Amino acid sequence: MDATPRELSYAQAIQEAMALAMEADERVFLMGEDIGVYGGAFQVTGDLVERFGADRVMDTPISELGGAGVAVGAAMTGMRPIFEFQFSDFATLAMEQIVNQAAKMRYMLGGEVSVPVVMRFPAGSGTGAAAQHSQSLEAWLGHVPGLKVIQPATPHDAKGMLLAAIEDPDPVMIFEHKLLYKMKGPVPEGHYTVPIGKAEVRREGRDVTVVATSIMVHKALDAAETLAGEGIDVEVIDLKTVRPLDRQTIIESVRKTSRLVSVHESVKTLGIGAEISATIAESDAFDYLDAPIVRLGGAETPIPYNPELEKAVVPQVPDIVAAIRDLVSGRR
Amino acid sequence: MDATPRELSYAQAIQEAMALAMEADERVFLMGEDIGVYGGAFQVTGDLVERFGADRVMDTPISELGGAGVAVGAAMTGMRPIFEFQFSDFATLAMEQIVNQAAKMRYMLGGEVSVPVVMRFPAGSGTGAAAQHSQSLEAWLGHVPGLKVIQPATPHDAKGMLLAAIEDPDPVMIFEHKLLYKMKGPVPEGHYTVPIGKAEVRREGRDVTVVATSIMVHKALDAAETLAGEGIDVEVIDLKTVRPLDRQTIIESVRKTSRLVSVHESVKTLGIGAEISATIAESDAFDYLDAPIVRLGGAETPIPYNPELEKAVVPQVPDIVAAIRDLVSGRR
Amino acid sequence: MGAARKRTASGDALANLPFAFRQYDAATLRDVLRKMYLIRRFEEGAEDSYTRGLIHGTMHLSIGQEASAMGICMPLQPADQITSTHRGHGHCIAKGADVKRMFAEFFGKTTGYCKGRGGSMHIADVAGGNLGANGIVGGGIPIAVGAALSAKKMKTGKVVVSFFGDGANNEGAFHEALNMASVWKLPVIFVCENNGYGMSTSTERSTAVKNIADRAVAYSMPGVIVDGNNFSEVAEASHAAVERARAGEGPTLIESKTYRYRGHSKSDRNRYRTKEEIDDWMTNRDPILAFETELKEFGIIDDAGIEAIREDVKREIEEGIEFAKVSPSPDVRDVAQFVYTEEPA
Amino acid sequence: MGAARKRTASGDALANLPFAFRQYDAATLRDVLRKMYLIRRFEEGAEDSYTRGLIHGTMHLSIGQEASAMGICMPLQPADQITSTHRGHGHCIAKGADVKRMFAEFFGKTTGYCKGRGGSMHIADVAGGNLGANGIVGGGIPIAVGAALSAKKMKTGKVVVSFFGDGANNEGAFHEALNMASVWKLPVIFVCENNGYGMSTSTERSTAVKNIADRAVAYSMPGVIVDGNNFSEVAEASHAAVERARAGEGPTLIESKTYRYRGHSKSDRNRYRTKEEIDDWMTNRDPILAFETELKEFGIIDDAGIEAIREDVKREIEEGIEFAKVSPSPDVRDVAQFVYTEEPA
Ligand SMILES: Cc1ncc(C[n+]2csc(CCOP(=O)(O)OP(=O)(O)O)c2C)c(N)n1
Ligand SMILES: Cc1ncc(C[n+]2csc(CCOP(=O)(O)OP(=O)(O)O)c2C)c(N)n1
Ligand SMILES: [Mg+2]
Ligand SMILES: [Mg+2]
Repeated sequence: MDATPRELSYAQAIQEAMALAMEADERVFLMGEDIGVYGGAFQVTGDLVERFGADRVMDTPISELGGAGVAVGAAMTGMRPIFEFQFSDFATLAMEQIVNQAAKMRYMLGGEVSVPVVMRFPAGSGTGAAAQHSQSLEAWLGHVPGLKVIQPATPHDAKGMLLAAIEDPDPVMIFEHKLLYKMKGPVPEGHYTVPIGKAEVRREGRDVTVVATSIMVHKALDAAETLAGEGIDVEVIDLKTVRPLDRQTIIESVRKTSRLVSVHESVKTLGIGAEISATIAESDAFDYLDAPIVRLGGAETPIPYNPELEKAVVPQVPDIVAAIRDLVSGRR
Repeated sequence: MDATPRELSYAQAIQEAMALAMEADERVFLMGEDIGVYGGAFQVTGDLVERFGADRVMDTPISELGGAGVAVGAAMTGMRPIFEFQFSDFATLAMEQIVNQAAKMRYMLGGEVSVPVVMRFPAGSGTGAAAQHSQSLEAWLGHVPGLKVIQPATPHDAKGMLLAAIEDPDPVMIFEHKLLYKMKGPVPEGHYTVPIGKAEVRREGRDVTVVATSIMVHKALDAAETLAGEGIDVEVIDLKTVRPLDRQTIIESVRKTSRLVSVHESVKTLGIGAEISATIAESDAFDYLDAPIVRLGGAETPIPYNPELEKAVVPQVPDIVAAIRDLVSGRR
Repeated sequence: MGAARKRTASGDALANLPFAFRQYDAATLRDVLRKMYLIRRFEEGAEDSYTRGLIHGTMHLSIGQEASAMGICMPLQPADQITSTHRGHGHCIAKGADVKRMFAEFFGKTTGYCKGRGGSMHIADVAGGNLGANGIVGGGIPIAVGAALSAKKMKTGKVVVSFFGDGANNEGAFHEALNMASVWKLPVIFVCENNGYGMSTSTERSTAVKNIADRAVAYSMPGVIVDGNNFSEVAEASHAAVERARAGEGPTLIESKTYRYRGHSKSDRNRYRTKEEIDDWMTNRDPILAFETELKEFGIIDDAGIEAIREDVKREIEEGIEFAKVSPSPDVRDVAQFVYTEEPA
Repeated sequence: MGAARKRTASGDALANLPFAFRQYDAATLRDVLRKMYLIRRFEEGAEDSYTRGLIHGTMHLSIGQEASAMGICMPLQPADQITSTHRGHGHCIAKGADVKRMFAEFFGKTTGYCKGRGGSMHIADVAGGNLGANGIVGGGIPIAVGAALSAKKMKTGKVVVSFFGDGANNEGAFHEALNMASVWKLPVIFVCENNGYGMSTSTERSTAVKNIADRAVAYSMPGVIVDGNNFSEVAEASHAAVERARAGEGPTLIESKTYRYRGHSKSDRNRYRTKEEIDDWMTNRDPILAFETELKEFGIIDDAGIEAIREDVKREIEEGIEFAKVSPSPDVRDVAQFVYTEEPA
């Protein structure tokens, strides 16, 4: 039943998911800054306004708080808005509506409403856009009950998880790494979903488990390739979802490999890696551990403008290789 | 040289620190909603407006984003504002100014400015104020390089750490648990500081280390008292600072006790406890661990209104006692 | 409400009557009085229950502002929606909620509108069109605009009212929401209940314009000022705004000038206003008293009729409190219910 | 700037002259032209360097808006302060920055104003009174109000200018900041450079009023509209606003209507406006051309003088780029420098 292999970019995959959802469900519509004729800052909405019209691909004023609130209100009253932040950094302006309203409304109202809003956050560094346009803030939202928070790493998952998000009755926050937008990969035609809350073993291995998020999945796979040449067999888990966290998949892997490394781009302190370490350290898998749990994450700095500095503050393939090598060789 | 023992409430201790700083330094002033004649929602500023006038105890309009931004701008240009959020939940409205501006300004401008702003956040549940007035959001700000984030647990530390914060050249965020405001304790007269970034062993013990934050320090000490009767010797560390984290004090303690429990009120997933677990799991102390690392934290729910439910979603003394007992007895 | 029928009377006599007395029949007008009493007695009952320790937390009473809530809700159909504020009991009752379930909510019971999860600050009645009070000043304003966007997209013909206070008008959310509502010509009515203070801070000290309604020009929408303690004036403005909204002509900003008798919340020392000011409003400008006087003047009710209403309301309040008392509390094991729509297995 | 001296001329002739020609002497006026060229050539140089891969990231060019930046900064003293935007190169130069250090910043070098940490979007010159461009639309507005609060509290006599775009006027930060500035009568001037679009979104589609300045009434401050491509008009409005601010009379909102020639940033397909529209502005309303024409008309400069300025500016730009090229890059080991004021040991 699978369609012929077909490659789309990550951005195209998202666009296709939105188009399919809008075709299938009149309640679905898009809101965001410059998502219409401009096509979105990263050309994710592209030409959708031409297909669906300005009523369903709505340019908003530059009003993140109000815009997010409008999306929340529309979602509470029967619509299924997909709200695009131009950069995830601007979520800082809308945390009130995301955290106090969208995440808690159903609970505060005793189950009398659902808030089926999807919010999309282009995130991450690597574009030379400096400290206010390069942040990775998924850990914040992962800390908030009532939200679901996902980070698809491939075009396939971007489409499938976005479709799952749109169909989800609760607010789903999607962090999309900007450097992934142009990455191509096989994407089935038509409708399919990839479940929210399920991690995936991208590469099986015996010696060490690497749990990676978003763009780091690819870097971890690259590192695993290198290390395979050295006889180190790395298992790579693509976390996919920050909340609810698929603890079971990680625990099972660590039971097998006895070693754990996590890697993400967001700042290390209080990042997803901390939660992964803590999950294992409090689980039965603790007893299987042969070595300390290593975390790789963003440096404890804002993202600098200078390109060399910018690269230095996020984990790169050689950093991952070195960390795993040290761990497996007992140097850690 | 220490003054005669004298008891003040936590709120009075904060007020005294602000008064001392305003007397000593003309640049220090207060901004916030209803901090003047009303005395602040929790009566922390109390009658300061009568002593210092409305120019130095400034009531702002209900404009958290703008107000925080004004404080940031004033701090960048020579003043030393102390900005009170009425509830920490409203920080959601000002994350832009806190995170994109205050935290990063010095870095983005290559060291050409400092932002000596202090922001105060009455936090936590237990007052029946429901989901939008009861959050504990310190983990978010702890994730942000450029900020310092503190949680004094006693009147003594509230005064001393606030004075340290006011003198600090960088932005310091203070989370004050609302249920602590009326708690009394010895507070020296006059000026003194308690260092930001230093945890304190509040109770020495051999069997297990408990790292607690804010109000949980007192609950942990209560639990330790109970457990002492059962022959379990608990070491209680008051973390005091979320960023920069005093990892050394925790590591040293765990080297000694071989067991670790963390306890905080904020939601468990991606809370401070995760960072504490991860810190030990990646450190040399890992090798000293005799048992999994246990975390106690807030439930994965918004804070409910009903008082029984409200109590159920944050760790209480019996929860701490039970967790430690299980851990020490090997049932975990 | 909504079920207003025109009174029959000769054209001339009618023209001199206040709007409400032209617009509504006697039964409707008596029901308005009853509801204004219901709001006041509800809040007094809640206050009393709070003092007795039956309700915890805090609450914000709208005593003195009843005409505003009632007047605004008059032209609303049951399917129309409102967003409300921390001071939202009156809005909730005016929109048609049952005081039983409101008390039950305040008592933290499963029979409450929010099943004990929300309390006073989140009182709602979604089925009745109240999308909820809000603990965040200004938080409900963009949500109302979103609801109005739904109405427009789904062509339901609904209008949405967003209540907020004078203090809220200095929040960025107010600005952003009003701008979008106007640009998109949405069926929403912004109702600023200006009671002179945001907590302790007077509008003079917080707001750079004299009237909140003066800000309407910044959004190219009508800005209407009404005496919020005059039911008829409020209702008239609301009817006009609702008509405009239903006709697809876009939003209106109504500023309803009123006053709250009680402190801001249960922890207010009332230092920012004088006893004289409070007394003046209570004695000379009480919205219920004023409406009663008018009703009597136009022969719609007599003292006995008023007494009967009061008795009836008293009984309803007592029953409501009793209902709340005997209702069950939620099971602590269900604390995670309603976090998500699909509960984890 | 600031060092403006009145020209000497007979009263009558003066009265008919545009403001700038009454206000400034010939040398100052020639320097204004030089600076407008400096801004334009700086941006062309930056654009060219970007195309050659010498600058990475993105940038927002203000080509076409030079008169606005220059006019506003004329009455400012070196100690006065500005906050700027993502489109902030012109503001930075107009406030007195050295293009060498600006280029160096764009090239990510330690000699840059931000030591390579900030780039175009955070270009600043704190010593020269530029508190920085800002990557957050509207982010600098409350900061400017805070700087003005400092000025008032410390009685420095400084005024602060906050530049922002038309798009920013729909942010909550705009609303909150203008309200506070007015309530507290702070010495701040809000300058909205309305170039017709926030990225691709025209003011008509985003903003519920015709003129941004119409929103000034919502904050009880003067709202002034000027042709932002007419240096003299801009300068005149700025002088008045600065005087008002220094006199303690509070803020002013100036709307400077202008146009940007280039796309929003380096990734703009320009689909939201026509080539004709762009051409019209470039050919018929260019601010530098218009100013040159006036200067010649009033005999302040001739073609040779203009040519000399152009050559001089060209040389300064070339030197600036060269300086940037040969400057050292930061050491990667210093990446954590400047996160805190006191570096961890
Ligand atoms: C965003 C936010 N800021 C502050 C508060 C605290 N607070 C609750 S009500 C209130 C005053 C609101 O004034 P107004 O809007 O005039 O409403 P009123 O209480 O007068 O009905 C304040 C400051 C809040 N709940 N939310
Ligand atoms: C808070 C925020 N939202 C969105 C953006 C993305 N963005 C950058 S510039 C811009 C347009 C700004 O328009 P305007 O204020 O008119 O300034 P102009 O670019 O026209 O100079 C947008 C949407 C941003 N940087 N910050
Ligand atoms: Mg009010
Ligand atoms: Mg613009």
